[in-house]
Amino acid sequence: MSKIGVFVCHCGENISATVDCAKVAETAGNWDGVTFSVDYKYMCSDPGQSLIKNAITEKGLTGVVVASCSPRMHEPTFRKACAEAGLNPFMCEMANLREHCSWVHEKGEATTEKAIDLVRILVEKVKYNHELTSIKVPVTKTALVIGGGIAGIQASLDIANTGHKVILIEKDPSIGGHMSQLSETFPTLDCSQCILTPRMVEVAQHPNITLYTYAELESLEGFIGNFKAKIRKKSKSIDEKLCTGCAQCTTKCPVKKIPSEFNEGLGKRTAIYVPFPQAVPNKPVIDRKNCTYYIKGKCKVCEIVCPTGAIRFDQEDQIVEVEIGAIVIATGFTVKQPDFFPEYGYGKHADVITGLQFERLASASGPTLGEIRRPSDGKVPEKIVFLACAGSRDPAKGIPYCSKICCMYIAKHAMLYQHKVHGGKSYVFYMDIRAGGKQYEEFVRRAIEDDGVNYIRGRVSKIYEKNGKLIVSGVDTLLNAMPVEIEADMVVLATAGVANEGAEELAQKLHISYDPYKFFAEAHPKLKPVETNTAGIFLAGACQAPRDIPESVAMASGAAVKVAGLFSKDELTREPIIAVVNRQAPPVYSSCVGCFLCVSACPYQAIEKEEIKNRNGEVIKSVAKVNPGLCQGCGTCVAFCRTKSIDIQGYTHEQMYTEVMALLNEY
Amino acid sequence: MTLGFYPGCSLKGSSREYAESVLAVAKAFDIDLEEIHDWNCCGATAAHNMNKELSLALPARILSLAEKQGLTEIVVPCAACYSRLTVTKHELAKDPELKIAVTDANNLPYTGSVNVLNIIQMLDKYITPVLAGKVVKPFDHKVACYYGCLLVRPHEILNFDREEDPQSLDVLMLKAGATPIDWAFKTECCGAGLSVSRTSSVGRLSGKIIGDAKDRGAETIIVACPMCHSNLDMRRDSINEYLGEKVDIPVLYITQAIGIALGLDRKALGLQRHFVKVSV
Amino acid sequence: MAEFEPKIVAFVCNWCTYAGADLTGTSRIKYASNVRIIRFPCTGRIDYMLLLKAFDEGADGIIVSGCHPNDCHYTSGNFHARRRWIMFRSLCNFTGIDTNRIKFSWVSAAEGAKWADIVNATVKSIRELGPYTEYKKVAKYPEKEVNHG
Amino acid sequence: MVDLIKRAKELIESSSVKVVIGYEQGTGNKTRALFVENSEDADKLIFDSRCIQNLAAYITKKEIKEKGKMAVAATLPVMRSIIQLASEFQVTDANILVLGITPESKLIEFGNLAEVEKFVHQYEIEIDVRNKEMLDKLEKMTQPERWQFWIDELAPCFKCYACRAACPMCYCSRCTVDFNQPQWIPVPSTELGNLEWHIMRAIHLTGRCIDCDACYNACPLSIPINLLTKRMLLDAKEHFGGYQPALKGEHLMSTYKPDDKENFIQ
Repeated sequence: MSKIGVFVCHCGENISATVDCAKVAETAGNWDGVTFSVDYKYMCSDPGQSLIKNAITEKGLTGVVVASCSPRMHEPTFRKACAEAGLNPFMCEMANLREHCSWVHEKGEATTEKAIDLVRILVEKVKYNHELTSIKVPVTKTALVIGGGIAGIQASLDIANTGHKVILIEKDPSIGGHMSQLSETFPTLDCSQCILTPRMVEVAQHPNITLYTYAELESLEGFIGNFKAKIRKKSKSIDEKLCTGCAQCTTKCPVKKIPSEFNEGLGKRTAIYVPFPQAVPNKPVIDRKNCTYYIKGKCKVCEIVCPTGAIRFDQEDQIVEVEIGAIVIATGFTVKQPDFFPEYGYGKHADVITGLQFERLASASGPTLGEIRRPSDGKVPEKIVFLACAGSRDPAKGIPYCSKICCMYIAKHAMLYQHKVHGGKSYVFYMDIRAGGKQYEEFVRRAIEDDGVNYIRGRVSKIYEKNGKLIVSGVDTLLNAMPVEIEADMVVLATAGVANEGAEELAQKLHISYDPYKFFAEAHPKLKPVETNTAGIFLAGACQAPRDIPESVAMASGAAVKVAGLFSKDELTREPIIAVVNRQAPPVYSSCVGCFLCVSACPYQAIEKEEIKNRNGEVIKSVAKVNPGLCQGCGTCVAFCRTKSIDIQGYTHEQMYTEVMALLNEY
Repeated sequence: MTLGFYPGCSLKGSSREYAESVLAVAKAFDIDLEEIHDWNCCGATAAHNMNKELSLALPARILSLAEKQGLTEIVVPCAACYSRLTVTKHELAKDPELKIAVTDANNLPYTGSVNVLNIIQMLDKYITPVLAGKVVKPFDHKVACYYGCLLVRPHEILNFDREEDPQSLDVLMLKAGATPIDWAFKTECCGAGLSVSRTSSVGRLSGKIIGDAKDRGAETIIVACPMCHSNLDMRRDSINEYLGEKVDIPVLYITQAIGIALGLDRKALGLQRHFVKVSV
Repeated sequence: MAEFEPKIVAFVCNWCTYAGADLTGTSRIKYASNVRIIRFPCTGRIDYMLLLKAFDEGADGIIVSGCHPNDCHYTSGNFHARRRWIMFRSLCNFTGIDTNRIKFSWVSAAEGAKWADIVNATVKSIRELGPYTEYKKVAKYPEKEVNHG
Repeated sequence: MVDLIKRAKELIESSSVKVVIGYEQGTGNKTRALFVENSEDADKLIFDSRCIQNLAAYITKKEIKEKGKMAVAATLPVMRSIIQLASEFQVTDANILVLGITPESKLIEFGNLAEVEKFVHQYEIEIDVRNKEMLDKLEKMTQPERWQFWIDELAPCFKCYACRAACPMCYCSRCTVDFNQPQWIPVPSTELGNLEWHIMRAIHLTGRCIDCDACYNACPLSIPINLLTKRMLLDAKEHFGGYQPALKGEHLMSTYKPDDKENFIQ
């Protein structure tokens, strides 16, 4: 026989203003199985909790129902109180009288009636509660960081410096990401590579960091503290141990005209290549799609010239399996290319370039060695136009959001242009100037006031070529919407920052959610900006939304702290809300018939096959088994099982059935 | 074979030569164009600014009549008519209530089964495949294909060609032996809405179009819209005034250009009706 | 005669709709008091048999609500639930169960106002439909008379 | 079916299988299942248009499975059932040999289940005209009319569970109706209990039923309960593009597509 205590909270007047709390307590006191009921002003206060604890010890309660606020608010509080008084914490349930009743209904009998109903549901449920024990799981104190841009680099270093192991994987041959492509950085105009490359070297040399470049995540299974990842190390076609990075091969490779990814297509590279001189690791890879040997079966010049014999044409992709406890995703973003814009010529004008391409032109390590020369004929543009919001904030293009970084980098570009091309004229077409950030607005004003960049508020409808000039035809909305035409030598589009290709696929591998634009979703937009909805997986940088460098770094450090916090414990406790397949005495063993349809219904691959064997080791029966480590407790399998062989702790068949019955039947 | 034919007002008036050339080219390929009986105004320019239901009821009536006449596919050479008819089909397909209202207003059943072709689609579908064998006099000129605003927009409804830098006319003219030029004003506004009220604006807007075509060496401008044609041809004086020079590049309907390539009688194509003399 | 007060049971998931209803509370948005919420971990856990049981025991209307597609706390519980709802609802319809009495919705943790709207709209429509006497008639064993009132 | 008898004898005599499941003449004009365990019994095997019982219902039975490898004289619906059962891990190549009987009454022996699957996939599951008309008729009724139709139709059901016994997909060792903690479905055959039992059965068969009509044929009162599964079959087609039993298929109801379409969730 149950001995249940009902504790009705007034919550000051939050509940008692519309619900007759005394009546609720009195009514509950008359129900079967309720041995104690009381109402009190603040149940969550110390005296309130003592009231519960005393009742548990004095009345020998077997179950507790606290009728107060939302369990999402105080369930841990009251469960803890019960545990302190020696009652299994999972024998405590909460009826939500505040958020679901007193705050949303007027004072009156109906409201009190509802409160009574809500309490009764839980009183009946708690009769079927079982004592449960929290699940303890060990933590593997190694982190996986996906993406070696500035966010991934920062996160890796921060985690590694707390003394934990980090595995950093990067899909390209070198770490560095977009930041390594940038010329100078706003708002200080310090050289991007000068501040980044020391960090890259630090990553490579850090004893706690294992770096896999040219590598991608193949698959992930497991859960917080206990993930298993498969990493595909794409074949570099060289033996990294033998390669000294002498660059004989990259100098001699006869295939020299491949558009360089690092230079955004403005420069060329060879088939065996190091993406840029400061690359980490500074060892080449063979691009098999463009290598003559892989296409035609002969060449092997690199093999001939290599002094250490490091070339491995038959090297295969390697799958590395690692065990990790937490993941930081820092896969970054990409930008739309000019061919996305019909109004700007579908990419057919060579001198209409993206902001990222301009970075390469302005960079001292770029294809023009930092001189601003236009791609078509190498001339220094005398007139240059920058278009902000190319695609961004344009619902018709499917990109209604602001790409955030463009206002600032356009100001920087225009400034760099003015510094490098004396007497040159620069124009910026913009919708708004969004320069919220430390020293940002001042930076934009400097571009306008000191460097004489012409800012035109309006959009550009069309760019076309005429007599060797690019005619930029737009409107000036501050001049009464007058049409403006500028004959430019070069146009730079601040094309929208968008999610990487394959972001969706990666999200599915990781079981994390993403927004409609395929940026990864944070767990809470304000309070959990670096967490995902999957415990143990964190976000850093522009994979979550367009981010500038300071923000990416801040996020990365935030994610690193979350990882370090997780690694500070030797084991994690989880609520035992998990599914269980029943086991019975022989000869039945389990009512499960082993159809295993639940396996595909489970979002976590938590259901396995278990073979029940007799003494001779012969399989008598194959039944489903839930891996408690993987199960997250959604209960999808429970509702699906035809034989009702799976049940979920905390929300069992009996509990849920009883709740429905209790609610509707008259007592 | 027989196709339905909706000429609309322009083809009966200011652009009779368009109608003549469409019929002449169709005839050359044994296509019978059957005019929709008792057709009415498509409501272009005015109706959709005044009353949405009316602006849809007018084209819906035309489509209902075509259905009644047993036509499954109709050719609509005028770009404005084409736009109105297609938009109507789209609007009525997505809004069943509106469809009922419009059907009631017209007191004619409407199912939306009639396929509406603009002139380029019609040529593409029925003539391009057999064109090469019939060209007797390749249209060996540099041509600027001008699409105007209505033929390819709004893209999400018409789903025809690309809305910026369209290609379909260029491809057709290439097959007729011409050399289409790459130019910048293919879809620029000719000022059609101001054709009567503000001719000076037309001079400026159409002037830019003619100017660019001339600068890039076009010998002929090819159009597929009566409004475009009348602005670029009839308003040439205002255009020349804007340009400050006398430009005498003729403006031909696509069907006239193809007719010439086929060696059809110039008079049957209505070439004599233009303001700017057709010297090609 | 007093207005008919329908009994409505809401089957909601813990992470979105339950939290959304909490938000309705913290925002102090008022709604009809006819609804009683039963909390499930996920819409994927909601057994269709429980919906039938609710009608058996005298519910006049049912609300089933969870996270919007792609927002499931468990990634895909709501997708599974949606597929089941599609088939279950169709079967109910085929067997003559009044599907106007089962309201399915997505209410996120941020949609406090939507929750109030859903409840109010459901109460209103069930009030118009009246008590579910058809079901009640067969639900109770013959000796028990259904009393409504 | 001389071929069948001959082959059954060979299989039994060579001990390739322990039992051959087929049909024999029953009482009256009916046929019944025959379990051939010695070659003399094989002479009783018959096959004609009256042989409509779904023999796949036997292959999951403990008593049959214990005998060892079995061969089944399988018509198209039986073959479909076998494939579905195989996809649910209830039967494997190791314990079954399929002696297929084509819709043209030709005997084909299949080497393995993959071949059976290939054969089965040549034919789509189609609902016959008479039942389709019935479904249409029900569709046109109002909701209260449909309710009354089913209450009336199901009223005489006395829960003999012949439908369950005849159904190859109802192989669960514990059916939901036998579950009593809680008692999901009332035991007495009341209107409510009957309705719930048949709704539950239809849901459990959704995405699995191959439309063999065994349940209807087995019903002593000829209650058209097969209409429920037929409706589910059509709905599965309408909403999710339908299904075919497949050895490595995605099960209709334990999978989903993120873009599954509905029009009722607000």
